[in-house]
Amino acid sequence: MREMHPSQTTDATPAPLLEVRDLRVSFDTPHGLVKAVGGVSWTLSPGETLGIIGESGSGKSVGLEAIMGLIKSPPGHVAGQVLFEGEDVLTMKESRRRQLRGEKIAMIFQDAMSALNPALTVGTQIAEVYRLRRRCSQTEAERKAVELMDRVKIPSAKSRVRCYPHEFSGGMCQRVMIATALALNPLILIADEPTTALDVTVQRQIMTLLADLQREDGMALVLITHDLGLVAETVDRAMVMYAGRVVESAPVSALFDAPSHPYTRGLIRSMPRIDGASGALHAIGGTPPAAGRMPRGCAFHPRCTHRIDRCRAERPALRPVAPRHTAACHLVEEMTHD
Amino acid sequence: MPYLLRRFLQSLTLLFVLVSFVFVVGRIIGDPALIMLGTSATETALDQLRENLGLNEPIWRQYLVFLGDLAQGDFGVSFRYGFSMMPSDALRSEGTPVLPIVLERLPATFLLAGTALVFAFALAVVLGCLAAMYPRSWIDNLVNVISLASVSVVQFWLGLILIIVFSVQLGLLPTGGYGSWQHLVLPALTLAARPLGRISQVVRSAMLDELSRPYIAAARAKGVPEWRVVFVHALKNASIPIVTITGDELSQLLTGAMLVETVFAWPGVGLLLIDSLGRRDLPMAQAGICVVAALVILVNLAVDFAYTVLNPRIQMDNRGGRA
Amino acid sequence: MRHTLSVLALVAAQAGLAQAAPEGTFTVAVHQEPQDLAAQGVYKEINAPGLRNVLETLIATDPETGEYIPVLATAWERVDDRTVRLTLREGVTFHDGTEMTAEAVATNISFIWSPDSAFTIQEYAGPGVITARATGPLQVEVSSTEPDPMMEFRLTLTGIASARQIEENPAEHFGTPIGTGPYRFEEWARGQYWTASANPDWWGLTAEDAYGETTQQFETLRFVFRPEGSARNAMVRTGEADLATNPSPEDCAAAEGNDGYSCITGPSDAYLYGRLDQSLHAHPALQDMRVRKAIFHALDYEGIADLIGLASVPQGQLGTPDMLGFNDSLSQYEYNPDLSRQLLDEARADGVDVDGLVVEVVGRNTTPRVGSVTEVIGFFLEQVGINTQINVQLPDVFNPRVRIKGYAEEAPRAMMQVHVKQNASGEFGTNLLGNYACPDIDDPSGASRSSVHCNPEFDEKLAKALTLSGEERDAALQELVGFLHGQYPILPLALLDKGYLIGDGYDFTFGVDHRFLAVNVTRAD
Amino acid sequence: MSAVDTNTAALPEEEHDRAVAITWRAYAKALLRDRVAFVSAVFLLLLLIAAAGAHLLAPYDPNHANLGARFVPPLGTARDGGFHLLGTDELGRDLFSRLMHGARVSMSIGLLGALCSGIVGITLGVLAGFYRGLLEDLLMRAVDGMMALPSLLIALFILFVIGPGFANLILIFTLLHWMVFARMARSLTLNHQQSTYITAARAIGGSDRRIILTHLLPNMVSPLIVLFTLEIAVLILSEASLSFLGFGVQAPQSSWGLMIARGREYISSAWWLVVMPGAAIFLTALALNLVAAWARAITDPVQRWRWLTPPRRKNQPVDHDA
Repeated sequence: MREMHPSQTTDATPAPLLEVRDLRVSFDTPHGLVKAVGGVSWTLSPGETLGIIGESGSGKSVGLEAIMGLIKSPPGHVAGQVLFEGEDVLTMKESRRRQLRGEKIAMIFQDAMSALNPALTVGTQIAEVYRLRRRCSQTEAERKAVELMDRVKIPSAKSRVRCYPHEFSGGMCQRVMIATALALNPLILIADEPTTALDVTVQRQIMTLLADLQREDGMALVLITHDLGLVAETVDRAMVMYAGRVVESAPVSALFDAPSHPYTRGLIRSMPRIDGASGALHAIGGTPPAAGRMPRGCAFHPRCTHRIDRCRAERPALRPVAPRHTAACHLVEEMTHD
Repeated sequence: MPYLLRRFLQSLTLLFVLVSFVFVVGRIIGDPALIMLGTSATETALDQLRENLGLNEPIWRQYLVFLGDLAQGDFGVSFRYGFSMMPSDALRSEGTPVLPIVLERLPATFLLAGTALVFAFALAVVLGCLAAMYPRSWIDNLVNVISLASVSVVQFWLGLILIIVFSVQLGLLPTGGYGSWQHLVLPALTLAARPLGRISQVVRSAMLDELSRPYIAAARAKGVPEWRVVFVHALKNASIPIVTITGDELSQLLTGAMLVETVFAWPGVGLLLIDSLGRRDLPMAQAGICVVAALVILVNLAVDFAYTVLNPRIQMDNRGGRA
Repeated sequence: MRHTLSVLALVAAQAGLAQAAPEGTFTVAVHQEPQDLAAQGVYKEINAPGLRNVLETLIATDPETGEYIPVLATAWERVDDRTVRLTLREGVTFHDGTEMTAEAVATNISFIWSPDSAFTIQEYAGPGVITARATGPLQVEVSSTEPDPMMEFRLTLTGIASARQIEENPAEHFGTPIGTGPYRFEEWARGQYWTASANPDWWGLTAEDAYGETTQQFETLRFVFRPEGSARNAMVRTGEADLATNPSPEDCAAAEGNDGYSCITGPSDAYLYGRLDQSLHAHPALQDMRVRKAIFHALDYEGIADLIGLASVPQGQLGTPDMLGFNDSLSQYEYNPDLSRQLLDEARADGVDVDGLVVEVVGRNTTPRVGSVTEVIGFFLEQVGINTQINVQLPDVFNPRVRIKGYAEEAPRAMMQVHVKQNASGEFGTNLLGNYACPDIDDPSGASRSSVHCNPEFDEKLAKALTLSGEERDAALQELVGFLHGQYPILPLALLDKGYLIGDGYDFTFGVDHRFLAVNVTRAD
Repeated sequence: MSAVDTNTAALPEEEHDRAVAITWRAYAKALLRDRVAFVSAVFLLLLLIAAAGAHLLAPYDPNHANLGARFVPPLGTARDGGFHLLGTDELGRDLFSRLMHGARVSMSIGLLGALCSGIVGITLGVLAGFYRGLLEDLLMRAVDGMMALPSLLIALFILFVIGPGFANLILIFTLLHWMVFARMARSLTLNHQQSTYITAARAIGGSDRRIILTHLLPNMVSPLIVLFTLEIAVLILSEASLSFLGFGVQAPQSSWGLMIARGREYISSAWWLVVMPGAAIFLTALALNLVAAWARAITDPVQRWRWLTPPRRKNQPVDHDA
């Protein structure tokens, strides 16, 4: 068992565990090159919980897949730097990167049911990497699987370790996924919309489980979601993405109290209030741009209620709004004081 | 298992239909006496043969007798196999039961078809997987070329070309015959070409399908080595279409073996069948066809059994017919 | 190409030498699988190539002198014009251990020649029915119901097998030959090969007058069936086989410039003919001499011989100059399409239905290159304005059609049977009887059962000639051959040479009876 | 979810609509752009011309034997000065001319066989899909059953009984290949029957016949043409096999398969007699397969955008800041 990390305080600025610098991802398509992620930078400290928020197609998943080295080239092209403990993940050998995966960084996926191999038993899948890396026997691997299943609170693990995924419910599958991710005690767990496909009650259970596990192991968690509610409850710091770029980044309280980008605002306003306060839900007008049909200037301008002429011509850079709070809007000053 | 039971009964029905078809074609469309003696036989000889074969009985009774004999493994006797006399003369003697002769030839056909299939299957899986791993690479193009070529080439011609190159020109391998492993190489290669192309194509597309599924990304994300991702995770899930096409190809192989055996003088059922067709040996031809067709039906059945083993998700009772 | 003429071995010298133990396997690639291995099939090499190594005859023909030489019989004499008396060799045993007694031999002869057996050997049946009886422990009398000057010849065709098998297990007689020869039958793997192993008890190992070049036996003789000419060729080239039958002329030519194997050729007793329907049930146009003559002059015989390869153009008759009855004054029909056209025009002018005539050129598919030959004959006939139809048929379809009982059902018929025939008798007698004598419908198994020609006057003369012998016989047969030449009944297409491809490790001489005999194979030094 | 899918899945959707209006000109342009398919199509066209006009175009009479010019190798000149592109056979006949005439037989068997089995199969399949019920049930059972049988074997047996020959071959092929068409026609009918335009046609009181002929069939043409093309290839190969075994076309009529069978005798001395007709079969079947693959791709609404839009140039530099 790895040593527990001391819990993070806002004052401390420890060396980042993961640092992403100007990450760009694009794909060859028959329509030409399509940019999915365009210059994203962020850091993750040990034990921290980072939320990445955005609609589907905003590049949040692709960015994380790039970090994991899961983007195939061709057709994909990845540029920039991803430093894990100071080492660039993007340029390292595939074998080294594979070692990183599972061992240091693990990932769980949105639809656990389809992210589990239907042809292998859950036990095999949970302990697969453990068995490969630790070179242990079949029986030991199974014992490990049962242990992990117990940890993610799958009832009667021993008898179900040889079941196939289709014999599990959605929530249980997600637990299996999590158990799989935990097999090698990773430092970072990336959860890509871990609860989207689940019922509301099950969602809560899974999130609680993740929070518990994070507390126990002290691992850093990157939570990708379009569910602001989830972010509000779970994360330390949140990053909002739109059309492949970060539009706002802030500690979660700051983000909700003082959203500085019109898109963030829109998102927050379209969120049903947990306190049940009445008021109409405000949807953001229009649809996100299709990849490859990126508007000039600020990608959000066609949908922005605050847009000015400059938004059409010039893409805004991320600018600090407050300590550890940045936003990419030409009107960021006005927005903050709005 | 009701599904498998149903499939079994279906196969039996098919076999029954086939046997009836053989009867209809042999007895009603054709005149067995005429087939066996040739168009220039005399009426007396024809009459004698008809009498001997019971062809003067009403047709329904002939049919029952035919079915009854078949049920006992009696496909009739051959007046051609091992007789130097004219058939009409040979009728005076007893003739050779045909079924044992056909069965005697089966191992050779199995050896040929089995070798070809194992070779084609192993290579096709590797090639197909590689092609799926590296789409649009040279190996992907190779698989494409092989699979297109394999459905465009005439098998027996390929065999002849191999003979020209490897036997006549290079003198490396025997031109035909049966015995050592050298004899097996060329016919097996010839026979393997088609299944190689077809199976590798299916492996490729099935694997492409599987490799784009979320569980593959998940497996990669958790650090499973790529070879394991492809050959364990994806391949296991792609096995259903692969088994299906392999079953189909095995059926094809059994018939394809007929031509290949002819080209390479390989003493299997196919060679016997072609031979007996040439000698107008109706009982032998019937037995050969029934045995090969029964094998094909059996293979199809075996493929269905294989499904239940291969994929835990398959609910056999809800599954429709295979494509 | 090595032209090898067979030489009688100096066996006497060899007999004195110590016997080396049989060793090695000698593999022969033969062009077809036997239909059976019955003793009657010994009469024709193509029935079952190699069978003569297992089954022997009573007497044989020396290929060089044309004289009869002893095999299982040591002496023979004429009792009268219907009967020959033979003295059998002493101490000969069949491969099943039974003794070759006079009874056993008599049983064989009667069995094989009985019309009831209806064996294909009936094509060499004489004017009468042949039977035999034992007249002493080692003495057999063979007699025919009619005078038969060719009786000795017929005995050279008759394979002698175990009488016990014929009597007790006749069915096995067809698949498991039990003879007296230098090799005993081992196994017949259908579709693949048949094998025989050295017979340590062969009489020839000790007899002074045994046939063959050597008494050194191979441990195993193996006859592999390879219908593909190129396959047989490749087998010899690669050493897979030591000898291959029926090489193509191209194979032989290629062998010349090649190390490792060579081609041995020599004249054979086989010829290719085109037997034209012309009397019995024939199309009326073919009954007109001019039409037949037109057909005869329409063919380029040299081209055909060249096409077949290992063949030569005949001299206007179905035999070679060394045969009794050969008419040297004849020459081959001239290739003259203009003459043919002119003849046909004349016939047309006389109202002969030339344009309604469709000549069916039919070959048997076991005949080498028959597809090409029939096609080119069809082409030549079309060139002079005769309609043709080409057909290559399997023996089972073809054979019944060339027997007279098949003729009537197709009348009026206009068939040209393209066919290879062998004449081992060394004379024209059987040849004329089998091909030209008026067919007798009532005797479908008779000698002339496949004749196309019918002329009572000719038959009478032939019958008389067949009773003669020596010079008289020669003269009478010559006259008949000359007469037939002007009748245009059967086209002599080609005289076929015999060839073998043989690996360099061996020498082979053509032995008695034009057969492949392992005793004629010697190891080259 | 894989990255590529998430990011491009949305694209073809829009293109579908655009592609509906694709004209023949667009197809022609797409064909010109796909070099392989284009070459195949040109080859097939030339082959058809050669087969149809063999008697006019062939340099020699295919049956004219010339024993003085036997076994002239490809590109060789006979002693009499005649040039032979693909050489001559054992009778001195020009192989190229024989191939052209053989093409006529092989191609017409392929075309006629596919046409006959197509007509039978499509009729049955459409009726089954349209009226459903017992007819469909029985038909589909028959289809399943027949597909499970070894067709070449059955063909051999029937030909053995009824005798070989051109007409019998067509008959056999119809008998043994209609199922493929029936199966596809039925499933296409089922698909289309649920579409609005059929419902609309029904609503305005169109007769069954009218609906089938004017609404259903025209919408099924492209996949059926693809299948038809593939079947021609299959039948040409089957014919070759049957002729090779002696149960197909009979001499003096000649097909490619029969030519191989004959050339087999001279395989060690005149390889071209086996190689050339076999290569003709191979190239023809290959071309048919390639054209079919192209046609299938281009008429498939999910795939065709790929073919109808110009491809990105190779090695185009990736510019992330564009």
